Amino acid sequence: MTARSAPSPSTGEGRGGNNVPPAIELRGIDKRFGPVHANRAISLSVPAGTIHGVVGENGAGKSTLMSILYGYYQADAGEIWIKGRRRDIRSTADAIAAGIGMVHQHFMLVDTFTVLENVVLGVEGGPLLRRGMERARAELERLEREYKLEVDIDAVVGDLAVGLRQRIEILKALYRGAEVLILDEPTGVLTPAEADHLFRILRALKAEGKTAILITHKLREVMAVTDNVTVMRRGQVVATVRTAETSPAALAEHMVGRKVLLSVQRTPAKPGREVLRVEGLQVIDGAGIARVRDVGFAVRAGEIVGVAGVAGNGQSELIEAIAGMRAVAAGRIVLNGQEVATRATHLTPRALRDRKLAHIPEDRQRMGLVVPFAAHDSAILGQQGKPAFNIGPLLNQRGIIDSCQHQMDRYDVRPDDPHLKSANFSGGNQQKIVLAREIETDPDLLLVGQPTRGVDIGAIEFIHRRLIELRDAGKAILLVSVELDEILGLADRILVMNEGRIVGELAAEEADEQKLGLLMAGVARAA
Amino acid sequence: MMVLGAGAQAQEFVPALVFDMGGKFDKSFNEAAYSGAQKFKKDSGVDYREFEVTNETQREQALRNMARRGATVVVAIGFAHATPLQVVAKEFPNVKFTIIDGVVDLPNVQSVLFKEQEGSYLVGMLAALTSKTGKVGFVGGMDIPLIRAFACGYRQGVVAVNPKAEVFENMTGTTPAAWNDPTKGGELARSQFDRGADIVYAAAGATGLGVLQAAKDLGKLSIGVDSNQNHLHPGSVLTSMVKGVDVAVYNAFKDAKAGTWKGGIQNLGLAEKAVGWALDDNNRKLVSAENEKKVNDAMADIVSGKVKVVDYRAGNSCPAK
Amino acid sequence: MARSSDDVPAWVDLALLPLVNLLAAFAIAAVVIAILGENPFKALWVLFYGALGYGEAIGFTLYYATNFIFTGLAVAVAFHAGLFNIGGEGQAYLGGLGCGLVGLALGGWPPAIVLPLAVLAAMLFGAAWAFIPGYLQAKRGSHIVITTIMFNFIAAALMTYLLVNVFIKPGQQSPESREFDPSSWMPFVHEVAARVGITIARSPLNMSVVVALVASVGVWVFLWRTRWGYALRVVGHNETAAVYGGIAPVRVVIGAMALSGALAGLVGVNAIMGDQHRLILNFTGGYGFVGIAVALMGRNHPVGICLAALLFGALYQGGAELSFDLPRLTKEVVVVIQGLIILFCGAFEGLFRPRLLALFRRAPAPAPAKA
Amino acid sequence: MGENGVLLLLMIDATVRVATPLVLAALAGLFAERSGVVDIGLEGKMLGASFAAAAVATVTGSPWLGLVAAVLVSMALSMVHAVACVTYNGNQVVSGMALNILMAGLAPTLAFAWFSQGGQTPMLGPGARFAPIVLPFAEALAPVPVLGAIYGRISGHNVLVYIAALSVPLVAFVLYRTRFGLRLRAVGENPQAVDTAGISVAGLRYRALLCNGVLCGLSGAYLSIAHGAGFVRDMTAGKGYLALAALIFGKWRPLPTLLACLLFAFTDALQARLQGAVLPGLGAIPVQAIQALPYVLTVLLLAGFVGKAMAPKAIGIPYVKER
Ligand SMILES: Nc1ncnc2c1ncn2[C@@H]1O[C@H](COP(=O)(O)OP(=O)(O)OP(=O)(O)O)[C@@H](O)[C@H]1O
Ligand SMILES: Nc1ncnc2c1ncn2[C@@H]1O[C@H](COP(=O)(O)OP(=O)(O)OP(=O)(O)O)[C@@H](O)[C@H]1O
Ligand SMILES: [Mg+2]
Ligand SMILES: [Mg+2]
Repeated sequence: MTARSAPSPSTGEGRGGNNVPPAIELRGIDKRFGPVHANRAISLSVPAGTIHGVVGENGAGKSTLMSILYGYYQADAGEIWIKGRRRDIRSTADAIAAGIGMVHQHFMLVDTFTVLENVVLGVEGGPLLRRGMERARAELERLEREYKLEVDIDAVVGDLAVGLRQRIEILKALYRGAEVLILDEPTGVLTPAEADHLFRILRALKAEGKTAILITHKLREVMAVTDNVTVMRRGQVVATVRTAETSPAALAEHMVGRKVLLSVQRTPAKPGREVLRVEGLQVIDGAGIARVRDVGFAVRAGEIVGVAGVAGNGQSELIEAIAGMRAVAAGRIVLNGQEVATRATHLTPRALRDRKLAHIPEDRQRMGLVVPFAAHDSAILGQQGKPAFNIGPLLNQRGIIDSCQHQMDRYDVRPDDPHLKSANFSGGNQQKIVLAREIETDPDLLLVGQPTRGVDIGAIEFIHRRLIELRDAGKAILLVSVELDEILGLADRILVMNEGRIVGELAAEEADEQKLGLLMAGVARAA
Repeated sequence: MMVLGAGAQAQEFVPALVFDMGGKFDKSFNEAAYSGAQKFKKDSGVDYREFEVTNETQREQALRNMARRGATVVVAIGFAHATPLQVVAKEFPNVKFTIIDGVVDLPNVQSVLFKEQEGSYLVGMLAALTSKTGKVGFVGGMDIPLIRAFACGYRQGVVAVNPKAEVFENMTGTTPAAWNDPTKGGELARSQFDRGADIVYAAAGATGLGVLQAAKDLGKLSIGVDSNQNHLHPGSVLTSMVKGVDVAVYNAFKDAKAGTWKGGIQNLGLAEKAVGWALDDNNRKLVSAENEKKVNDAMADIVSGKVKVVDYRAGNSCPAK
Repeated sequence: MARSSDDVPAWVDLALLPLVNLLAAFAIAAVVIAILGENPFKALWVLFYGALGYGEAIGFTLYYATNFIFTGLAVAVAFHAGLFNIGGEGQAYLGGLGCGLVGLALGGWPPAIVLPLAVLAAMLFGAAWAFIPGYLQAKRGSHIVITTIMFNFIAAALMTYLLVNVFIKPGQQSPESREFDPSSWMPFVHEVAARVGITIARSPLNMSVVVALVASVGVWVFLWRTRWGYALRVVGHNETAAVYGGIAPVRVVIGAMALSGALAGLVGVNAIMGDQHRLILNFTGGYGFVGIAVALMGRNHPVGICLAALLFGALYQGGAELSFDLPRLTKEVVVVIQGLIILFCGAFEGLFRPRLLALFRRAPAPAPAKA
Repeated sequence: MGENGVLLLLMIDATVRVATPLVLAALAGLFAERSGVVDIGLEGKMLGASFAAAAVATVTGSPWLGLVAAVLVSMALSMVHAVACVTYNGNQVVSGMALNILMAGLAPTLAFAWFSQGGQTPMLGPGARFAPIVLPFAEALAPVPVLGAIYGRISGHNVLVYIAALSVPLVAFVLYRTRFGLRLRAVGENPQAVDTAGISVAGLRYRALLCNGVLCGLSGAYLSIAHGAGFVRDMTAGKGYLALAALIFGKWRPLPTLLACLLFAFTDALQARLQGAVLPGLGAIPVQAIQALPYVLTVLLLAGFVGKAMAPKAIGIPYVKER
């Protein structure tokens, strides 16, 4: 089943005759984390001046492999060849010196620093900051212009939106003169427009003869920008193919080892009674900035209402306000016909849960789980007071573990061990744990934020199916996502948010990517 | 471990010493006890057992261990031993106990109290006689009755010489660290010097070292306590209020060995030469013959009963404010 | 036990490793002792025998261990809520005041009434003393480390004032209260045992040790088997997740500190009602500070805390015997040995860990972690 | 200048003297904690240093050699902390506590073994400790009103006071204006970011702890060979903890930390002068109430004005890449 059409990782070939040696060649890379065998004898060759895709389900070992190349982890066995020379990469400093740059899946930025400080960290150019910083500023401004990577150099990173933070990561790599740029799931946090912008940059780099390795779960992107693509599964390379000679369906099958439905099948919605009503809602954040402004809409039973928008336009605050986690500055929220939040009073998250609200948060690590807890303990977060999980004053330990085991089996969580630490599950599986927990409360209203961020296709298919099932069971769902595919595939009605306001509402049938894109960018305004 | 039974006691003479929390090298009354015991060891050739208490629970344990392991006479330093000794002394009626600074009313206990106020009165007088500013200071370790008695005697002495004199009084702290904080002691002394005092009396254990040092550094005078501390900074320590803990320990051991040890309460003062003021080569130049005479006269008056020095502890109040 | 590594037998992690570390500490201590001119083997034997060799020694060891269990649990509970309570010392002091007041006021009453009241008062006073820093942390963001340090000092000042000016027995120079009526004493274990016909050596060990064990089990149940403990741990690990999960961090923080203070306050029961039977100065003797090391060495788990408390109790008692029998090993040397043990068993825990774990990891297949 | 003015100047003087060891120790803690390593062991390191300083100054008669010894000992202790916490990922609080307890025992033990004076060193003579330095023109300016008095107060401290005063801007400069400072601030916030930027996290933390050792050594030396004249057991008397509190109070920044130290020192000086004060109508205030004043005041200030202290984000967490 391994389709090895083009660039073979075998040696020799790349160096024969007048051929340029591959920019990167990995041979027999092996890596274990305690009992986890993350990479098994991986060989991979990336020709110079190409964009190379790496795909694979969650936990396949993609990030690990790239971190080894970047010197962050040390391989247990194997060799790294760069431009035809074997290199010992013992630290990230070695990798940087070898011309490798990496944009990590979880950004490696110091939140309290300015953009400039983050970029120069490690390449300050002298023991005193002043001179180096001035030079860096000039150089950075040049890079920003050249690649259209605008960010305010003096902004504090903690205040910036994720899309901007990614630009900083790319700037960091470029500033260090990277010849090979590794991007680990860069588009997970970007809007389509931002993603397109990123790809333009990648193509520009390629035109300069630079090489890029792109890890992503989005096959569309693989097809659009890469020259070759490697598929990983369970720590192994299962295929390396020329992009031009493959299809999304074929890649997906390689990834999960079976056929995958890439789009969701669904019947038209049959909206029932109104479950959620939001009127004139205003939310102000800690810094006193209004993040949600005069927002009003309703969600009915049996329908999915999607909220589209570029990340950081108030969607998160909107969801958190409805979930009772943020104060309401003006307006009101009505749940099941009962007023639950106004400026004067608002129910606590706990009381809202008692009123059949469930919430799948957009950031599972920060909110959805308690990372160091055993899975079964994370699986009752928010439900710790539920009678089924308590016997008198005590927690019903057996019941909790059984329930978690049951959910793991039903939602195909792997490994299906409730005793394992939550941190030890891959992103997709963590998401399934949260999903299972929230859906199984049998809510009237389900708030869903970025349900498939960083989740592999197999899991996405599953999650989407569950959401549709839930809708069909007569639940009201409010879905926030920056993935237009997802919104278009799932939502029955679509609201578009821009700078805290709802700038448009479209029925599913009339929506398409272009219309949404314009609304999201704030250029158009729909009735 | 516990082979020493009652039988062994009869033949062997085993003196023992239990120190208070500050430890045997506190430059103060524990150390005085230590030097008394050392002197006894040197003079008699008999070694003694010792233990330094490090927490409250150990007091009773230490006293009992000493008794059980064959001590003939056990000297306990510090008032805090009174309550545990009350228990242990009853358990071992054949063992002789001496407590310094505390009272236990049992036949086999000898309670040695000192009239610190009398010695303090004399150094107070000397301070007032020597002071050029009419302002003198007192730095105590902790605000407890014992230290108040020092302070009160001192004040009485000062006022007796100069009724208009001002006495600054500071306590170091409220935790055991108060007895071991020379830095703070130095600062308190300096604060008093800043306010015009030119002589400061320290009754604060090792904290007092800082007081003496500060006086030395600023060219002022200090008064030491418990042991003769005149030698620490010759020419800067005006005098020391000596308290004969060393003598008491020495005597307890010696009497017990000689069979002349007696239970009961001893309240030792100037008359018994158990407290007093120190005059030696180190401070000779600081004390004029006239002042020396005045102080010695007062001493005679106190001994004769002509002058009464009030003990703060008797009525929880001090006549001199 | 939630904390053991996923892939080695629990006994390696929880028993073998600490033992190896303990041996390393003793090895260094032996060098120090040899330098001071004593026979290290003899010294270690005296230390060991003096701590556990005979009835009375065991009694003292357990008495000290009781104090450490209380302060260790106190630190651990706060720690699980993400709070670093350095104020155990002050809270214990106040706890002693609380039960002391009961002892003074209700002296003649039946023990069945006085003792529970004393325990309650100790917990209440300790809790109150921790409540204020907890409240300030939760509501005002005042850093708990500073406020609890400050509250230790304030407690010392308050107690000195009360003992010197209020409770002091008239005509006495020692700043201590009168003795409580014997009916209000926490019964000694040797007395209780004697009542049922068992003779054990006399020591300050009193029924507070039972309170300590009950508290240990209680803390375990509370933290890992109740929804309130669950809420507390969630707040400690991730406040955002707590808010998301319907938990109010403010209440949890205040509650956790109050509970922590209540546990520390129980030191008062052991020391005041159980041993001294009167209010005195400094009966806390640093137990509050050592409790930090006890909790962290015990990995903030009641079982670990009890074991660590036992170790420290043994060091306190054995150390006293050491300086008793080998005069060259002063009380300071004993402190050095204690420091070494904390250093090796606590801080250098990782020194042998990877090697030891590697040794045992190979053998069994990665078994699913057991609770 | 009236008598009150003079008293105020004298109190400022006292404040400076008491604040000096706190400032040095708090800045030492700043290096450690900014790098992400909790340092509750300031007390122990200070104690070790003050012993080393006094011992060497006694033997050699030179305060400078004493100072060097103090710094070396303190650095060595910092390295123990570093090995435990950085290399072996040990618990930072336990390591610090262990150092505190170890030194509380070791310093007097060594002192006893060395000098046989009961766990303390002999009192140092004038040549063996740092004497006050009279700044140039202090005498000449003395007659000038106000200015002379103020300058006279600035003059006349020992060298460590001036070092402490200079160390605040110096540390601020290092922290905010140098490469090392930038990396230090980064590693305490996000060690992964530092690591992926090609900088060794462990290397940085080791260097931070070396700086920590130097400053802590100065602080300890101040106690025994500058302000005091010899080592006495437990002579730090909680100053390490107080310095830590000042560091937190100052939100891990040099200047606010200095102010916190000055505040602690000032309230301390104040309480010394307030003891025995009589409140009209209430009579004499109990000494203990006045002694507790600095602590109460600190709590009130903390609750009233200071607001939430944001610690370096990575503090206390060992940096482990592979779980
Ligand atoms: N630092 C680590 N310590 C222990 N195990 C790890 C570590 N990093 C990754 N793993 C484990 O190694 C395996 C591979 O993880 P990796 O992050 O490389 O997967 P991935 O392909 O990048 O997945 P995803 O698509 O979710 O990002 C997973 O089982 C993961 O849990
Ligand atoms: N339905 C719920 N949803 C989310 N959290 C809950 C729920 N019920 C209880 N909890 C959480 O579990 C913990 C214990 O719940 P329980 O209802 O027993 O509290 P309680 O007995 O009312 O006590 P209190 O409200 O004073 O904390 C609380 O901290 C609460 O935050
Ligand atoms: Mg990954
Ligand atoms: Mg309830």
